[in-house]
Amino acid sequence: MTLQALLVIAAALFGVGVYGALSQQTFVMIMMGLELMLNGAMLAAVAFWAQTSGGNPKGQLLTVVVMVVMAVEAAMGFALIIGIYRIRKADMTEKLKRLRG
Amino acid sequence: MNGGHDMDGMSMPVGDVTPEILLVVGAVVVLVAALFLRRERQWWCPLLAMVALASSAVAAFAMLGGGQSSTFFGTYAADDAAVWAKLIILAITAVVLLMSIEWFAADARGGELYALLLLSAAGAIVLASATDLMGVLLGMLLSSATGYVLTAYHRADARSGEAGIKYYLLGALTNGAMAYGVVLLFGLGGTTTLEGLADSLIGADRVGLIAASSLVIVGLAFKLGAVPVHAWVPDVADGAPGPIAALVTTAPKVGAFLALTRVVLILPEDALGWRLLVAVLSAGTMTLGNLAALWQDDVRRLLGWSAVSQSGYGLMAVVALGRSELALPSLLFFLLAYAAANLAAFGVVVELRGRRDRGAYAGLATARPLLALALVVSFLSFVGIPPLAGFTAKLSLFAATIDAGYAWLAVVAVINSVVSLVYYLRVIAPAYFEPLVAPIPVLGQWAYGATLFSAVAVIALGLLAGPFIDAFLRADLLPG
Amino acid sequence: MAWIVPLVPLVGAAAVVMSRRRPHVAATVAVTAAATAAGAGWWAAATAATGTWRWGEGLRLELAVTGLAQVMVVLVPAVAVPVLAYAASAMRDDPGLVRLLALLQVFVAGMLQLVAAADLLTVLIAWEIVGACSWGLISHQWRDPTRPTAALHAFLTTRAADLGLLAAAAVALATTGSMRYDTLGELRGWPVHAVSVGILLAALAKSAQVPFSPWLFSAMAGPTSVSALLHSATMVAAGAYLLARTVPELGAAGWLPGAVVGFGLLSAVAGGLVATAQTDLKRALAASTTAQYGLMFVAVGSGSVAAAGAHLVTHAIFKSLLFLGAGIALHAAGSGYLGALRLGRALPFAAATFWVGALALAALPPLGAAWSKEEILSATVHRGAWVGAGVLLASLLSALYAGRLAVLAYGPGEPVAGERPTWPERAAVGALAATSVLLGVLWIPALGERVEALTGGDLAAGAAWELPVSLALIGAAAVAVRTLARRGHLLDLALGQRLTAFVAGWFGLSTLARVAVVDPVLALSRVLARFDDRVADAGVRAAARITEALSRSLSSWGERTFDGTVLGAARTLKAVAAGSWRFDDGPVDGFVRGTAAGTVLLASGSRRFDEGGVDGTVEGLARVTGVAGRRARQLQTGLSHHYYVIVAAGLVVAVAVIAFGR
Amino acid sequence: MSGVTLVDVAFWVFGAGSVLAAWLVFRVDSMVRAAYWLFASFVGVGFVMVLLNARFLGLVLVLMMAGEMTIMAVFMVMFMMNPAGLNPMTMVHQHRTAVVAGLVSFVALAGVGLVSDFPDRPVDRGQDPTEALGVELLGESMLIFEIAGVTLLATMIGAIALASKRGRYGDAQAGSVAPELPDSAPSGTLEPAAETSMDHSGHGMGHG
Amino acid sequence: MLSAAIFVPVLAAVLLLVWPRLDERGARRVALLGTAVPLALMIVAWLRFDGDGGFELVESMSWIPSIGVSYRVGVDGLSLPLAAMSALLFLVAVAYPADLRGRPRQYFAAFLFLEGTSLGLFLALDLFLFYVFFDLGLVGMYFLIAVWGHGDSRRSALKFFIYTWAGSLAILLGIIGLALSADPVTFDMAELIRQQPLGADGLRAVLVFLAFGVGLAVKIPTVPFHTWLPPAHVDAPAPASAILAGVLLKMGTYGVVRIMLSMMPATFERFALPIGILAVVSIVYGALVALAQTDLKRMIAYSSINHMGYVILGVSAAAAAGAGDIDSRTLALSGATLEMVAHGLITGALFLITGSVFARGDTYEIDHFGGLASRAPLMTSAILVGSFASLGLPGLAGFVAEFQIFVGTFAVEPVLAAFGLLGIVITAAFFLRMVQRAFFGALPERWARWPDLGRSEGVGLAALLALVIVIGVAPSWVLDVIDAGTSVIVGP
Repeated sequence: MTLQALLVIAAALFGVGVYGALSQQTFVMIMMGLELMLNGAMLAAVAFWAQTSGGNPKGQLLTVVVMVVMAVEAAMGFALIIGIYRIRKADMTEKLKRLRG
Repeated sequence: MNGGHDMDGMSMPVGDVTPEILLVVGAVVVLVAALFLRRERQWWCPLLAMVALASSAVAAFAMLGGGQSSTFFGTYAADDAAVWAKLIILAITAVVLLMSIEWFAADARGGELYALLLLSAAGAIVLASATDLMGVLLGMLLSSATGYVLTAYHRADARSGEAGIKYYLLGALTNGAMAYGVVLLFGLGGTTTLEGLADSLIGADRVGLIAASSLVIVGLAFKLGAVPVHAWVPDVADGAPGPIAALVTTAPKVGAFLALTRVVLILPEDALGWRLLVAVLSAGTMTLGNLAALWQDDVRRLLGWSAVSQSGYGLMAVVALGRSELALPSLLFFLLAYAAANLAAFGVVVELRGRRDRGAYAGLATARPLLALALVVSFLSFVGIPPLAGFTAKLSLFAATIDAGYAWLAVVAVINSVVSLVYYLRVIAPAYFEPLVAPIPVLGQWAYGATLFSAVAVIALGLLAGPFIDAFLRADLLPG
Repeated sequence: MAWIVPLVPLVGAAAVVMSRRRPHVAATVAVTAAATAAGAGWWAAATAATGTWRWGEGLRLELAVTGLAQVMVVLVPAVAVPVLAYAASAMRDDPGLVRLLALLQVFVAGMLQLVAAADLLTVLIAWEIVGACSWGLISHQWRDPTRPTAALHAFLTTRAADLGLLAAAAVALATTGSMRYDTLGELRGWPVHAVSVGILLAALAKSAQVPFSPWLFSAMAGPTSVSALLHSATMVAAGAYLLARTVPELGAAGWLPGAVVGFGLLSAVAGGLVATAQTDLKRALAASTTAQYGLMFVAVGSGSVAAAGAHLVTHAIFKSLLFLGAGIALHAAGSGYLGALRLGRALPFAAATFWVGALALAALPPLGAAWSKEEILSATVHRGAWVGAGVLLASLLSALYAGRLAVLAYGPGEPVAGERPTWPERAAVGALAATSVLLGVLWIPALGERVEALTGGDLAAGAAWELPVSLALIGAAAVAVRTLARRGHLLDLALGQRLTAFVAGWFGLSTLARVAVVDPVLALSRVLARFDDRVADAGVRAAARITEALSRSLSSWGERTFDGTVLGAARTLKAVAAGSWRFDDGPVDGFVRGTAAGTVLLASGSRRFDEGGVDGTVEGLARVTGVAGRRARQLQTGLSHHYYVIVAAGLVVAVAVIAFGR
Repeated sequence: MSGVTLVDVAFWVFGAGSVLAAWLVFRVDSMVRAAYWLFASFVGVGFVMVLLNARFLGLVLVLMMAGEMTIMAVFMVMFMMNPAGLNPMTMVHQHRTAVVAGLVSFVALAGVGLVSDFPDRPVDRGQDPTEALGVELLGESMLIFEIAGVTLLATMIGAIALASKRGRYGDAQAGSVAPELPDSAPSGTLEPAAETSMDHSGHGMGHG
Repeated sequence: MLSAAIFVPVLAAVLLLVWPRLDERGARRVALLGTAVPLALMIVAWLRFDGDGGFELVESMSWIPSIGVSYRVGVDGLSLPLAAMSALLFLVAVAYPADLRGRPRQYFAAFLFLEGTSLGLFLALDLFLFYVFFDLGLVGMYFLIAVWGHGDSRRSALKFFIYTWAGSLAILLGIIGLALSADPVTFDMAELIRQQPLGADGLRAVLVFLAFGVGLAVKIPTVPFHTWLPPAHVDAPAPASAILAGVLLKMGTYGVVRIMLSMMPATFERFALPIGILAVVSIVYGALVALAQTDLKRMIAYSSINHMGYVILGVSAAAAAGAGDIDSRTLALSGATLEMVAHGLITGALFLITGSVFARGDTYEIDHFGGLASRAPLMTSAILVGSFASLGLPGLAGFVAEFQIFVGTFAVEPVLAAFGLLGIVITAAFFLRMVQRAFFGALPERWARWPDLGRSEGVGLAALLALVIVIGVAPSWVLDVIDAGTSVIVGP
């Protein structure tokens, strides 16, 4: 359970998240990709807290903050998706291209 | 008011965050009041919100030149730069609030709206004042979250929703990236306070620093509307409710610029080419913004792209940070000038009930001479025609950049300014040179007043730049 | 105080303009003013008046009535008196009479300043004013479009050469700090040559010497009174006068006298030939003017300012006399064609005066003109035998054409029922003829010193053979004229029409000037104007093309490279993660394809825009920028996932910059 | 660390598991399944946190994500009125670019982890991390904590304002538009003509 | 007092804008008053001017002290004649009849605003202030051309604005570069002239010089930066053309003398020869292109390019410190300055006349006219005086200036001067050709009712042309003032 191993796993989670965010069509799936990116960030934060910061509690707090980011983004995402679905029946990026140029 | 590291007493220097507290309290009060007020009494909400903004501004003003700058154990700044940013943000929010009264008159959710406006201001303020990476992250989040909602606030308007979701998608992605960057910085430096990092990052591993700093800088670029995370700006300017478009392209930028200056100051310059990166972002942002605005026939999108390009100019100050003593003053003055001009420009659009087609501005000078004048003043300020505020801002930006040895960037900015003149004139021309074809309905007196106030501010700031530049020159900036 | 001299006719001009409603009064005023000017000139000459006018720091205009100026300040207004009187009478029905009189006054004023000037700047100013007045006078009958064109020709020819004087003045001031005649001697090195060339150029053109002579023909487009003044004491006289004043000072330019003699001799002979061949009375007189001033040049070049000055005076009198006579003939016959005049019987008084002038032109003693010509001959003989021979040839020619003109114009012939001269006209020619005769006093040897004093030069001692030879030549000329007249070939000279026409037309000099100078300049200007309308655009257009080609190749390059990278990476990945998922082998991803297609489309569209485009720099620049602008907007596809790609790509760039941009 | 301990085995199981689960989020063909794989991935990370002695954080994470994933699943099934939330679906675009981006970010960040020289200051095992967190929250970083709270408050207000079906005075949708311009649709003219068809022609996830 | 000259017109402009009930006559009266006051003030300033070197009548006020910016105005021998000429030209232009397109208040307000900025520019003693007025002038002129112009006026106005503004931004960079080189940072002209913060060499000096050079070359304009000028002139209303040629172009040449020559003479000396060559190219090229024009206004516009070439030639001669003595160089610089004044008066008058022609004939095509002299002797006289003055006839103002320029240049670069002389001949050719084609010859039937100059036209033109003659005959009163300024600039 070395730092390197932890960071590789965190990077893998982040990378999968990036892939998802870029490749998915539906908003909900994109959100999942975004959450996975944050998941990787959280893992890295805890890993750093445990291995390089000498147990600085700010590391834990950072993890909490990332969690807050995750929660807020999820809530906002859902609210916005509901809103757009109500009026445009749109659930994927391809359907929203009125604003362009 | 002393921020001693006295853990036992647990006495928190709450006084240092009075403006923020007033805002949050104000938001709650507005919400609660909205709950209990009958519909015809809902006008209390904007009034209360205004009171909150005003009191917060008074509290912030009292902190000017306080001398003591770090508070809450190094996680928060009470330096002059932060206070000025607060004042600018509060002023922006107040103007936007005035514009909102009539624009949202038909909307029943006034309480939420004004509460969110206050919270949005709080978010931008946190962004401007945080000296802890977590604070920066949360400031981004608070400012973004309120921004998404406000952008999508017209629930029955397809554009509004689309703008909101695009704003959100980009914001969420960059927030994720930035979070990882912050985590990496924590890993490298063992702490999240900028003060601590400024020491511990010296000699830190270069590879890690490269990844972390580019993630964080690009993350902050989102709020600035800078390349490569600029795509939301025109969409929000286009789709969001008029006053909100003015707010979202203005207030968070103030916070984000301050945050960016604080962050880049802790990056070891010998290991990182952050200065060049910011310069490249600056050049790219202004160029892309101007080029894309060039053929816009939609005035609101045009304003959006112009907001992008203006961010590029602002980044010039960041490039000069630490190399020219004019860097911070020019940045603050630029923000002030930009905010005034941007509010005036959007204010005209708002007062014209969101009129967007360039051709539909025909005859504006005949029908609404003062509005047309406000439009001209704000546009010419964007372009940098003296003696408007935008000119002094550009002059000091150019001076700072040249002083810092980045003359090429100033040249790029000059070329861009010339390009930008074209599209601004493309709007001004019909307003002045074409006859009125149809009556031009307007929104109402509050928005009108707010617009004219902003336009007057553009002129006044240009003529009375001296005291401001002086004050900004004296301002301190953490982590110094 | 010497400024009074040019001021008098100037005031006269103003008075003439003020009395424009009553032409009679105007005429009287004009003549009186000229007479007053002559009086003022006399006074100035007598008191050797000087005057200065401060111009600016280190620059002042100076007048000094010394040397030859003493004669000229009297001569110029004196000649103007009869000319003005004649003009007022001859043009009495012309609505532009007042303008003509006023302009003639200004003309005289300019000439007075010119002759009284003591430095190059003052002379330059007067010089140009005289030139401009000549333009106005020649185009007096402006309703006829050919006359202003002729005026322009005359003006441009002289003005082009005038720049020589401007340059001379500038060089003199720049090198010695002064433009006075008497400091010209301080010049050394290249400046002295530059000044000499400049002055010579200006003088040649003003005095209508070869190769500038043809402008005098254009000047014939003006009224006869104008010609009378212009050829005698003003304008054309200026060249010879200036040389008379400056050549002695420019001793450091050793080549100058020779050049002056050369050009003078050439003009004297060529002008004589032209005058002999001409079939138009006024033109023939004009050519004779060139020839006579050629003789004065020869005198100046030979070092005898006195002879030149004396000839200047005598020539002024008889030439104005001849022109006025020609004007009367013109009035009577309606044309100046020499074949249709022979007014001797119709207008006996005019004929008599004209004959006096012609004999003076032929230099028949004891007329004053003969004396001055003899003095020139004496001076040139000292200079060299070939010069003397040239002068003799020129005298022969002048006698020949003088006789020819007199016979053809006022010889005995059928009376024509034309207009008779009025009394002022008769008075004018009468006075001039009388003066011409009176000038015979010059033959009195005792007056030689007086002439030397008045002209500021020395007279050369004449050789005994000169006068008889001259007389013999005149006799020969008379015989020739008589013979030709008997045979009826006095008009066409029996030389063949083409040859006479060629000679009479100044040997094609006019055409040469047009082909060699005017046409090329006009063509160049048109080419440049067309170039100018497109120039900036052409540059920008080229830039647009280059940008466009670049962007097109870039986009195709990008298509291949970006896609190739992606494809390659994908293949690798496919191998690594074999089987776990299927890979999309379809067409390239929308974004890449869209961008590529968009840029290609734009490139072709912008080319079309370009080719049908408009002129001008800003438009051109805007076109380049505009193409870029449209392309930039293509990035904003409206699709969020494309924005994600932009962010990702931007991050990669950011990492690269921050890593390598230290 | 010498030798392979039980902790190491557990770490690799959970770590690799969470990555695999993350991967499967985008490979399964229904959204609900995807949601549960996402939850699984978070659980994996939560356990790794526990292994790293951050028990409290791990627990919070798992609990929070459990809630969120439930909402997500419900959301998809109920709100989108898509009983086929379980229906097969692979809806991807710009796949190749996405793969490249994912790989590049993985390689880059993993590279940072492997190559970079981080300080070596492991946490003191004797310390109670939860208590330390508490002290931090109420001490030095109290402001951060408060800001987080305000952020959550703002999120709640905003989410309700956006999503609630009914407003205070009836339909929340009513009146929630830009001020009207006399001539045309709200906010002016300039509507791209070809665009309206996109809104209502459903392709992709079936609805209705 | 000088500030009043700047701000009275501006205030009058504001008054016009906010007084909606004012009719055309009232607006004209306000405008006349607003332009007469600065002229009176400039006359007073002229009388109070000592000419003992240095700046006089200085008024200053702190503006942005921390970066050395302040509001400073004052005059010296260079700026006083230019400002006075501008004030006169503005009065005449405002009084001149024009097609107001039903917007009299705005028209006069634009003029007054432009006057304020123009005077401000010449009187400014602070680079910041200088730039402020420099740009504001563009804005005013843009509106004047775009709204009250004819033909394709909006495009021409746009081209004018963008092109010249690009130039002015280059100047801005130069100003910043210069101000930053001073220690402490200052925009004070007098201080910068004293310090001369940039030496002859060094990349920075060259770059700053180039920035100024390019920017001012656009404004002047010299070949090849001139392409904005002809369309702007042709499409502008005549009074605006007069101001554009008479005042705005002078801003460029004034900047060359005031900034490039005074603040960086060492660098200028290095570049004196190439700049002189550029000037000669402008002279000859402008004249040749003018010769080919068939459009009256375009022809005069190109003649402006030609005349600005003389100015630059004189300045470059004055800059060549190594090659000429002080007297010649002072002479050249005084000549260049006087040429600015003379050209303002002469070309201003000529453009005003073209306005009268256009108002009567609705075209600028020279060949559409002919024989106008019989119907309009006053107009013919005016254009004759103007033409002769422009082609450099002695006794008129242009000659005095051009003579001094050539004297100075012959002392420094005789070859250049000789080439420059060519322009004079060509100028004579095209002006007189124009006069005889449009005003001489037979009168076409369609112009049988061509009216002569009216009173408001005649008085203004008479004032300008009378001054042209007065300066031409007795230049010392102007030259003494000018010399007071130029001798300081050229002096050791």
